[in-house]
Order: sequence, then C-alpha cells, then structure tokens
Amino acid sequence: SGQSSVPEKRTEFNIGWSIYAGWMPWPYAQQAGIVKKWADKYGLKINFVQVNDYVESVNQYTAGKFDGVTVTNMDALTIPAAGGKDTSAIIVGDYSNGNDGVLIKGGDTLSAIKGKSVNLVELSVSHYLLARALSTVGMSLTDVKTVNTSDADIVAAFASADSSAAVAWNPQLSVMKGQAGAREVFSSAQIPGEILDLLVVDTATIKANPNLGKALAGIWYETLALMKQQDAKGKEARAAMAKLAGATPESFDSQLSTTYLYSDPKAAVTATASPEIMTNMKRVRDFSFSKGLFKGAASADAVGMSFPGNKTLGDAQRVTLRFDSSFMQYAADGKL
Amino acid sequence: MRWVNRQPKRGDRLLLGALPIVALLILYLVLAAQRHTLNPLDKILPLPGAMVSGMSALLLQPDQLSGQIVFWADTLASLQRLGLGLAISTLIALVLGLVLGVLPPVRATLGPLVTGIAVIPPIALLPILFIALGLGETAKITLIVVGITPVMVRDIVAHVAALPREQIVKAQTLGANSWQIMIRVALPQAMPRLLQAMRLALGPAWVFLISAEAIASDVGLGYRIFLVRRYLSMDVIIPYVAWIALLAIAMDVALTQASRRGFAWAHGAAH
Amino acid sequence: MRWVNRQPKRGDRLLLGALPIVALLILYLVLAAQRHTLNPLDKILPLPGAMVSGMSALLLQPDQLSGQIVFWADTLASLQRLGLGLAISTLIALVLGLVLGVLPPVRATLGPLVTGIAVIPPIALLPILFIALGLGETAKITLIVVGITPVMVRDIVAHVAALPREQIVKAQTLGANSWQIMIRVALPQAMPRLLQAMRLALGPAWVFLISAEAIASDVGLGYRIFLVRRYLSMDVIIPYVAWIALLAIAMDVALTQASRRGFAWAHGAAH
Amino acid sequence: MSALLSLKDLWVEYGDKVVLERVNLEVAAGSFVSVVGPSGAGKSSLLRVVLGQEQPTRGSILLDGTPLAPECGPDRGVVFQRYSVFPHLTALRNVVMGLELEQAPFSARLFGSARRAARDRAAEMLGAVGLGHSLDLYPAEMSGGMQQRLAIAQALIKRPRILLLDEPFGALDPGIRADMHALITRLWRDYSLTIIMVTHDIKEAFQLGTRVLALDKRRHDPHAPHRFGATAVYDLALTKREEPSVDTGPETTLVTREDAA
Amino acid sequence: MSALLSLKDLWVEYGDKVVLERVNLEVAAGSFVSVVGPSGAGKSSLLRVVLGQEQPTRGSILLDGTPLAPECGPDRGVVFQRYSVFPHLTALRNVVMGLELEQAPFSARLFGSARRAARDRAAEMLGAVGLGHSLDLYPAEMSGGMQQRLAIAQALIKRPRILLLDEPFGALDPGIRADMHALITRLWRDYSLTIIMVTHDIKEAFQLGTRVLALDKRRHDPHAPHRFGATAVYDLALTKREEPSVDTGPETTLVTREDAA
Ligand SMILES: Nc1ncnc2c1ncn2[C@@H]1O[C@H](COP(=O)(O)OP(=O)(O)OP(=O)(O)O)[C@@H](O)[C@H]1O
Ligand SMILES: Nc1ncnc2c1ncn2[C@@H]1O[C@H](COP(=O)(O)OP(=O)(O)OP(=O)(O)O)[C@@H](O)[C@H]1O
Ligand SMILES: [Mg+2]
Ligand SMILES: [Mg+2]
Repeated sequence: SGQSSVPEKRTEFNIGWSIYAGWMPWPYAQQAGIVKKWADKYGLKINFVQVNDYVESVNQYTAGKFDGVTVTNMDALTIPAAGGKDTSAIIVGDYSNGNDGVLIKGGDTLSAIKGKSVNLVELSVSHYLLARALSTVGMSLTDVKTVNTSDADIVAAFASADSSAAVAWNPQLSVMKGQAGAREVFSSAQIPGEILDLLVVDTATIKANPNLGKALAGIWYETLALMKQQDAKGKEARAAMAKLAGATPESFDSQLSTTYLYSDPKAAVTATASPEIMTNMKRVRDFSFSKGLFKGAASADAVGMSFPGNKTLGDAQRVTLRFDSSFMQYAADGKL
Repeated sequence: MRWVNRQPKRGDRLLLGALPIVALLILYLVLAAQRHTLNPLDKILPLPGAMVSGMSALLLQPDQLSGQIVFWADTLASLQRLGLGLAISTLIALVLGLVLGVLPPVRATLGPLVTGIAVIPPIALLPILFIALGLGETAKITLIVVGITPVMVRDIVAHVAALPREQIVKAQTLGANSWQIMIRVALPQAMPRLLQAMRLALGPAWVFLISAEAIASDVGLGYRIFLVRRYLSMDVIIPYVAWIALLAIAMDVALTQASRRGFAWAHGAAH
Repeated sequence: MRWVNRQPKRGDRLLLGALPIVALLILYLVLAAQRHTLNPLDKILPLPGAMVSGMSALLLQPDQLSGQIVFWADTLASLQRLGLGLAISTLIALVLGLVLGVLPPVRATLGPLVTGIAVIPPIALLPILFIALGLGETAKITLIVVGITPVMVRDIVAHVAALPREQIVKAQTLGANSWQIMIRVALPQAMPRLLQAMRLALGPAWVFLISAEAIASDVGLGYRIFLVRRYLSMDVIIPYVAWIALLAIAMDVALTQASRRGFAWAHGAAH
Repeated sequence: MSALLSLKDLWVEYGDKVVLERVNLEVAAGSFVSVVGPSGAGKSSLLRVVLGQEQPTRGSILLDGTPLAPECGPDRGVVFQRYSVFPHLTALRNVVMGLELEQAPFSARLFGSARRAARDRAAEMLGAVGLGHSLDLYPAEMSGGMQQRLAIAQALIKRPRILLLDEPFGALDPGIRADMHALITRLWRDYSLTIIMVTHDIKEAFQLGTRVLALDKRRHDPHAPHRFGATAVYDLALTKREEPSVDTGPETTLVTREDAA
Repeated sequence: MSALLSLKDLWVEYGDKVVLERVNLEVAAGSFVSVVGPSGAGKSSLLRVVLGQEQPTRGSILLDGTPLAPECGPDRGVVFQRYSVFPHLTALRNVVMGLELEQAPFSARLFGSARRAARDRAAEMLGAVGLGHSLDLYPAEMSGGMQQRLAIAQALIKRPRILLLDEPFGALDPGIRADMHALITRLWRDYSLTIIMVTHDIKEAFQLGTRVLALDKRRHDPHAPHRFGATAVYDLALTKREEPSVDTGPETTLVTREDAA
C-alpha cells in the first residue's frame, strides 16, 4: 500500500481518524454498522483506526500506513502534499465556523494581544488563524510571541497564570472559554471556509479502487443525515459521538453549532468547485510557504493543487493535492 | 540512642510511612477546598465528591460497544502492555547484562551501542517507531521496552562486572568456562539486582506506557487520561493517577517480597 | 583463552565499540537508499544530502526574530534546562540518599513517599504542575527533576543502606555520631554511585526535557523536534536526535572520567 | 577489683540455633581477657554482643553497673576478625579519622595545627604497627597483614576503655607479631585499658592475658548440634610473677577458678 | 625430579613499587613448598602470579616446560588469604559446584544419581573439615573459621595438580588445625598433589613442607622502601626421616641450598 505502490485493486482499507467534532461521524458510523453496510455493498472491508494524536495520524498516512485520513486543508497541503504524496480530498466534510478561536485573558479586543505571548500549536491551523486575525487589525505575527503548546496540554497551560493568550480548537476551545477572565476575540466564524476539514485518500489507491470513494461518500452522507435529525434517533447518534469524543452531549452539541457541516452533498460539491476555495487555499498556501513548510521550495508555487474543472494552483506538473468532488457528486446525484 | 541505630519496629514502620502520605492528602484537601471557596467551578483540584461522580460513569456503566466497564477495560489493557513490556525488558536486561558483564570483549563491542541507545530519547523517534511497527500493541510495547531496557541493561552490566574478581578466578580454578561462570556465578548474584532494577524501572515504564497510549490507542489508563485532559477533567485524571500509583506500589512490594523470599542470602546482613 | 579473561586493549576497545555503530549507520543508509529508489520524495528515512540541506537553514541562517542561529539557540536552551534539572536532582538525590540511607527512622518515614512519587507518572499530572509553577522554565526544570529524582534517590538509598554494617559500627567505635557517619562514611562512598546514577539518569532526563519542551516552549532541541514532527521532517529530526545522543554520550564519558579520577579507590580492582 | 563489665545469663541465638547459652562473666577494669575456643563456638558473637553491635536474645550486659545501651560507642574499640577498614581512605586518613571525629563534631575534619598534630599522632601509630612507609596506600593496595595492622592502629589510637580484638594478629608473621604484642602490652599498661582478645594461639593467649577464657559447648547432641550453645568452660586467672616480657614469654601461675556458668 | 613449575627471573611491580624482583624458582612435581616471609613481602602476589590471576611485569612461568597461559584453570586450585566462597550458595552447594562444573559443561548442574554421588562426595569432604553439621548454612551465617574451612573443602575436592594455599589455617583453633594438617597431608600423599602454601606459622611450615622458601627484601633503601622488591632469600629442602607424623611434628634435617636468586 501507500505512496510507493503501483495502482492495484484491493478490498481492505485502513482509514485513520482522530477526535474532532467534524470527524466524529466516522467512528460513529463504524459503531452503528453504517460502515459495514456500505463496505459490504461494494465488497470491501474498511477499518477506521483511532489515533489519539492528530499529527501522528497524518504522519502515518504520509508514511503509507493508512489509505486515508481525516485532516484539515492546511495540514493536507503541508504534510502529505508537500512531502510529495499525491493526495485526493474526496470529502469536504465541514468548515470551522467558530470551532477555532483566539482567546485572551484580561482584555476585550484583539488589539490587546499586542506584545503578549500566545500559546498555540505552531504551524497548525491555529497559527494560520492567528495570522489572519492579526491581519484584520493591521498587525502581523511579529507583534506577538508564539509559544508552541501541545494540543493535549493547552487547556491546562491556559489555566496557568503565565498564559494570557492562546489559540485553540474544539473541544479544548470550549473548555478554555469557560475559564475565568477568558474572552474570545476572534474566531474562525470570521473567516468562513478557510479552515476545512477533509477526508483525504491516496490518489493512486482511489484511482485503482473508485469503489472505496463511493463507499466512503455513502457512509458519510447517511451518517450526517442521521445526526442532523432532530428526533430521538438523531439525539442518540449525537450522544454516542459525544461519548466517543469523551465529551458530554451538551458540549458536543455546542461544538457542532460552530461546525458548518456540509450535510447536503450538493452544497459540498458547489463549495469545492467555487472560486472561493481557490482563494482560500492560496491564502493557506502562502502562509505555509512563508513559515517554511514547503521544505526547500523556491516559491509557493512548488506544490501544485488541482480543483474540479481542471483548474490548478501552483506547479501544474507537480500536483499533489487534488480536490476531487466526483464522489460527493455521486452522492448528490443519488448514484451510490 | 543514635538515629543511625534506631530500627523502627514493623508496626511503627507502617505508621511512620503512612504519615507523610496522609499529610499530603490533607494538604490536597485544604488546597482544593480553598480553590473551591474562591471558584466553586474550579476544575484543577476537584473535591472528593467530584471525583466520585466523575469516576462513577467509568466504574459503573458498561461501554455500549464492548459491554465492558471502561475502568476495568483500561486497567486490563494497560497492565497487559506494561507487563509484556516489563517482561521483555527484564529478559533482555538479564541476558545482555550477563553476557556484557561477564565477557569483556562483548562489553567492549556492545557497551558503547547500549550507551548510545540509552541516551537517545525514544519519544523523539516516535514517528519512526510507529511507522516501522504500526499503531498496534507492538509499537506501544516496543516504546516501553526501548525506554526502560537500556538503563536496566547498564545497571546489570555494572553490577555483574563489579563482582569480586576472586569469585571469577575461583570459579575458573573449579573448572568453569565462560558460560558456566555466566550461569552459575553471575546469574544467581544478578537476580536480586535485577529485581531491584525492575523496581526502579516501574516508574519510567508507566511514563512510556502513558506516552504510547497518548498517541495511538483506544483503550488504556493513559489513553483515558489524555482523552479527558482535553476537558481538564481532573476529577477523572486524579483518581486514575492514584490508581496507577497504587498498582505500581503493589508491584513494587511484590518485587521486594520476591527478592527477600527468593534470595534471602542477599538480604541477611553478613558480618 | 577463555572469553571472560580476554581484556581488549585500549585501541581495540575503541575499534570494537565503533563496529556495531558503524554497522547501524550503514544499515540505515542502505534502507534509506532503497526507499528512495522506490520513492525519490520519501521523507521517512532521508538521505544524508537531505539532512545536510535540512539542517543548513538551522545551522547557517540566523533567526529573523532573535538574530541567533537556531541550532545553537536550541542547544543552549536545552542544555541549560537539562543541566539545571540534573544538578538539582543530583543534589536532592545525594541529600535524601544519605539521610534516608543512614537513618532508618527517616527511611521508614519517607521511603514509602519516595516510592509513591517514583511510580506516579509526572506527565499525567501536568495540569497541576502548570497551575503551581506556570509555564516557564521552572515548570520544565521541575518536570525533569520530578521525573528523574525518585529513581536516583532510591538508588542512592539502597546503596548507602547496603554499606557493610561493620563500617557503621566501626565508625561509631571511633566516636562518630549519625551526622559524622553521614558525611565521613556514607557520603564519600556514595559519590561514585551518585555519578553512576547520574549516568543512568541521563537518558530519562532527556526524555523528560523533550516532553517538557513539547508541551509549551519556543526554543530548545525538543521544541524543534516536536515542531517539525508535524511535517515529518525527519531530515531535521534525525540530525537533532543524533546531536542529542552525541551530547549525552559526551556527558556520559565525562561522568565516567570524573568517577575514575575522583574516586580511584572505587575502581581499582581490590584483591 | 570492680567489675567493669558483667554479663548476666547471656544467650545468643540465630533462629533456632543456640550459639551461646547461659554465659555469666565479670570482667574487671584493667584486665586482659584472652578468649579461646573451637571455630564456630561463638567467640566473635560474644564480642559483637559486648560491642553493642548485636543484641543478646536473653540476659543483660552491665557496664559500670548500668545496662549497656544497645549501640556501640567510643568507649569500646574493635578490631574485627575480617579486619575491615574504610576502603575510601588511605592508611593515614583511616587512622586520623578517629581523632577528627572526636575533635570536630560538626565538620568531622581538622584544620591547621590540630590537623598537623592529628596526622603526626596517626603517623606515629602507623609507624608503631610497621606501616610508616605505607601512609598513602589505600586498603585495596595493601597486603592482608598490612590491612590487619591498619585496623589495629585505627582502634588503638582512640585508646578506648574496652578494646575488643578478634584474632588481631592472625595474619602476621612472627616478627611483626612480637612487635605488636609489645605494642599492645605497652598501651594496655600505660593507659590501663581493658582488653578482650579472641585468639587461636594458646601461647599468645597465656602470654598476653591476665585471664584466659575458653568457650565451648558443655553439652552436645550429635543429631541436633544446634540445640546447645557454648559457654565459658574454663576460666583461668593468671597471676603474672613479673611484668610480662614479650620476648621470652610470660611466666605465669594458673589459678583455675570455679566454672563461670 | 622433574620441574613441574619454573619461574624465571620474575618481577612483580605495582606502578613504581617493586614487590618481587628476580625470583627464580623450580618446583618439582609432588613437592610441598611452604612460603614464609614478613607481611607485605609479596607472598600473596607470588601465588596470584602462579595462579594466573595476575601477570608478572617481567619474567616467565613455565608449567611442564611450556609457558603458562595467562589465565587460571582447574589444574591449579586456590584458597585465598581472605577466604572467599560464593555468597549465594550454601556450604554443600559451594563444594558440589566444583564437581558440577566438571561433569556438566553445559547445564553446570547434575541430576539423578550423578547428583547424589556428587553431594555425597561433597558432604564427606565437608565432614572432613568439620562442617558436617553445617551443610545448609550460607557463608554469611558462618563464623570466620568455618568460612575458611569451607574454602579449603571447595579447593580440595577438585584435587588440582597444583594447590595454592594462602594462610589457609590462619583462623583455626589448634584442634581443628591439627585435623586439617592431617587431611592435607593425606590428600597430598594419596593424590600426589603439588602444594605451595603461604603461612606465618614457622612450625607449620616445617612440619608440612618438603621445602621452605623465605621471601624477603635483600636490599633495602630506607628512604624509598618501594625501590626494591623481595625475592627468595632462603630456600631449604627438608628431607623427612620418616612419614610426617602430624601429631608430634616432623623430624627433619635441613639442607640449606644455594640462594635461589
Ligand atoms: N594494587 C596494588 N597497588 C599497589 N601496591 C600493591 C597492590 N597490591 C599489593 N600491593 C603491595 O604489594 C606488596 C605485597 O603484597 P602481598 O599481598 O603479596 O603481601 P604478602 O606477602 O601476602 O603479605 P601478608 O603476609 O601481609 O599477606 C604490599 O606491600 C602491597 O602494598
Ligand atoms: N546470621 C547467622 N545465622 C545463623 N547462624 C549464625 C549467624 N551468624 C553466626 N552464626 C553461627 O554462630 C556460631 C558462632 O559464630 P562465631 O562467628 O561467633 O564463631 P567464632 O567462635 O568466632 O568462630 P571462629 O573461630 O571460626 O571465628 C557459628 O556456628 C555460626 O554458624
Ligand atoms: Mg570468629
Ligand atoms: Mg598475603
């Protein structure tokens, strides 16, 4: 399997996932038998493997241990794609609509952040969010001091008296917001669509096994439909997801409220084909390049991206991140 | 009577030993109560009541998927990993400790390598470890083994190499070859030290277990601690840590007893 | 000649010791070359060229913000933390080791507490550490200290408590009180063991340092490793880990030399 | 003659093995008691108990009429059978240590002229035991006999009231042994020490001692030899006709006293 | 008389300290060499060199005419001055060990009848040294003299061609010592061993030995005593008139030979 393999037909696949509001449908689908149902339909076996550490799950995918992984758009670009692994984003699941935020203690506005040291996971979407936030008030990253803080420890770190500002995502964000004196001064709701949560798979694998994409799309939209129901069944599904995430149902619901889920495949297809996604990816890409994440590349164009309708960004000869809406399209057309 | 000569009696020893631990518990309660008067919602130092309710879900409700009680499932999974890791490390430490300790050429050849491995922080190489071994049990157990074995090996090597030269000479005059010296002279005398090395390795072993479970796992004491850490659920973390400490202390006592029972000659004070 | 009697000469020892390390390096190169023929962009096992270019930015270009060479700034910051942590731990281990080792009532009182602390994985209680000590250097150094001290203390206590009873008796017949026994009999004989304990603690100390730097930091070898781990930059991680190993081995050698120079009586073979 | 040390109905047992049983003994101040007896009889055990290193299972020990504190102290010096000196100190420092401990309770080290004086005294004592040229050797660099003499020097420099010697001259050649006999006799006389010495050399026992004590089992169960312990089976007081002359051996008269048990 | 062992121009030095210088010695097969000399002269060093535990700084050692391999082996048995036995084995197992090592090269343990036979032989040997009732004691539970006898039993059971004894009877009382003399003489005669024994007891040296060797410094620099080493200053061959009788002491004639150096 993995990046080195010649395309081959296979029937068993491993998908890595980690805990995040927008990705909880996957493990729930596995638990509820939805995965098995769709996999059986296409004669496949799909294993969803939990990785507690998000970065490790992406690294494992990059190293070829997983056929697919749940990942943000920025990390998909900077880890596998920049590393030369041809990757296809086949499901654009949601965008963060407040799930990421900038918090400060002892201040009401974002400008109060000037000169503070900010705890965040460096080089992650938090870093990007901070850069975007600062640009809205005419500041840049040089106006603050960033302190790399692991996502597992950021809640406790922010609780310490030493920390006066932080950038985090949910579920940590929601706990941190609850701390005395903490205030959210910027959130991803102010930059909708720039932080996308995806399911990506190895391009060669999906080319050789299109049924995998169909099954995954089937799983995803059936699960989303179920969890969107405002009845007892929907509630039960969400409660199960909360439990899988180690959260209470209430806190999970509040996390969902700041997640814009593309539960309608048509909307997802439209978003993936829209010009905004290219604008957003260009922003993300330029930020990543400026932070040195395209190892040794001479320009931000070194890593090529492609979008539906044969549009490309960057080096068209070296496209390694492909937004592929064909499977979402099948779902939209009801052809699964 | 000089303090160096005061040997507390068995009962007194237990009492004395309990003293500072009870004092610490009381200190915790006072601090927690203080924080709660300031902020009744404080999550950092939960009161016992909060811990009870925090734990009750994990202790009483079986998991929907597996039907198991989460707490026991975590304990079992972690103990299995720890036990396997510790067993493998001990075996390696014994074999390498004897071979390196008794045979100078082997020590010269492999000693520097062991030192090198001992000082490389395994968690820095986690990506390679997980990529080489996958995310399953193997990788977790390997992390424990890689983490604690080198220190144990070096400890046993030093102990065996420091056996009185007379004993090695004596064994040879009795006709022993290198192999026989290893199994009849070095092995039995290394055993009490090995148990002591296991005791000292218990702490680090738990650290590595928890690190491994923090990264890739879906059950285990360390997994649970890292899972709820996202919500700063100290009401679960503290009981879990206390439970880990309790398990570790039980193992420590068992190892001490094993050493006293099995190798009385090493414990009786000679004169 | 039996293997147990073969004492390799100094030159041969160096050669023998280098052998397995060179073999490992060659193995790495072969594996890396293999992976690169399959996928020229492989990131997992970078070739030396990639490491050189990966490191060159860190080694040659000063950081825009601080104006320092990143690599040296990282090294300096980490060594400072490690040095401080190790120094504090050693001091605590020596003092507690002597007091607990020589005075049975103190051992009975504090021994169980030390065991308890030794087996509690400190990384599980980080939140409490942060609240108590903040996020700065103090917390990082404390993590190292909490991580390595208990093992060192227990090691020294065991060593001191195992000093021949005759020596303690003899010292008392020469008029020694408990304090004098501690500083004139136990202290000097604990010193070589202390250096040995420091050597064994080096590995774990780096582990805790890196863990601490992974948690909240903006400079340091562990910080850099965890930062670039996000992007699987093994071309930086591997040189950094090699550098850590080199530093640690240098410290190990220095400690061994210090022990040989300062405490020759403990190393010469008695007969 | 006041009893400096008296043992009353003393038993020493290890587990169910009886080593000493019903030992009753009065040691007068200034006496030189030689203890003889077969190997394994319990001679060293007796010394350990008097030293305070071990507690008797039954019975009591009185020093100057008051029960002995169950610990050792500077009033009782010792040379162990397996002569043990401090391995981390040179010969000179091993001997100086006793003076330092006494004079510097806190630092346990001497400086300046006190230090020089202590070193001189220690060097003199080492000279007396024939180690004048080995001041800077560590015990590991010494021969067996040299270590034994070092242990003797270490014990003698403190001039303890009671000196317990466990086969102190066992590893010495006749020439040096004679020197040591002279030395110990002189110190015993000059500082009126009380000495209890275990020896296997009967001649030495009679030559040096004012009293010879033989430890042995009185009863013997061939099937369970551990059932019965040893006790003092002979206790001979020697009245020396003249000052003991070390070179020619003493001329003594034997006064067999009542069996001590 | 063939020279079983010959030392040629042997020097032993520790750093700049000369311990033995120019030692030349031929030991015939079947002889019993007693070595005497002052403490620190280098007697133990000589034994260590012959044993193969240490290498001489200069000179060579030939065994049966061929240079000695620089390691020890079962052809040479030893009882160290500080009698060392294996602390983790009981008395019986300490002695059985020699038989096990020989008969079971791989497992180093015996089973079944071989085991019983070995235990019987070991128990018999322990009985001969007077430890018949202490088979199951660990060394730490034994008195000094008992440990020494255990070390002797351990060495004797192997009946090595050359037996090196360093003050083997130093910690024994006269009664047991006489038994041990008889035992060693019997084994020496029955198995025609070659024995080199260091002792401080001149009477013992003459009583047991067929040859007495005195080690001492020939030259002496009072300011730098380490400058000169010891060598064989006397070498007496004893022609025993009759079989040595242990109880009464031997009657010997002394044949002073040319100085060995
Ligand atoms: N490791 C060493 N370093 C320096 N000198 C040493 C060392 N080992 C032994 N010596 C010296 O070698 C000399 C001879 O020692 P050896 O043990 O052979 O004497 P010996 O004749 O057996 O004396 P004894 O009758 O007291 O046992 C001694 O003077 C001793 O100081
Ligand atoms: N820890 C112990 N456990 C069991 N028995 C012991 C222990 N220590 C000593 N003994 C026994 O006590 C007895 C007396 O020992 P001790 O050392 O007093 O003898 P000793 O008269 O000094 O003999 P030696 O002349 O051989 O030195 C011995 O039989 C020994 O086996
Ligand atoms: Mg004794
Ligand atoms: Mg000697």
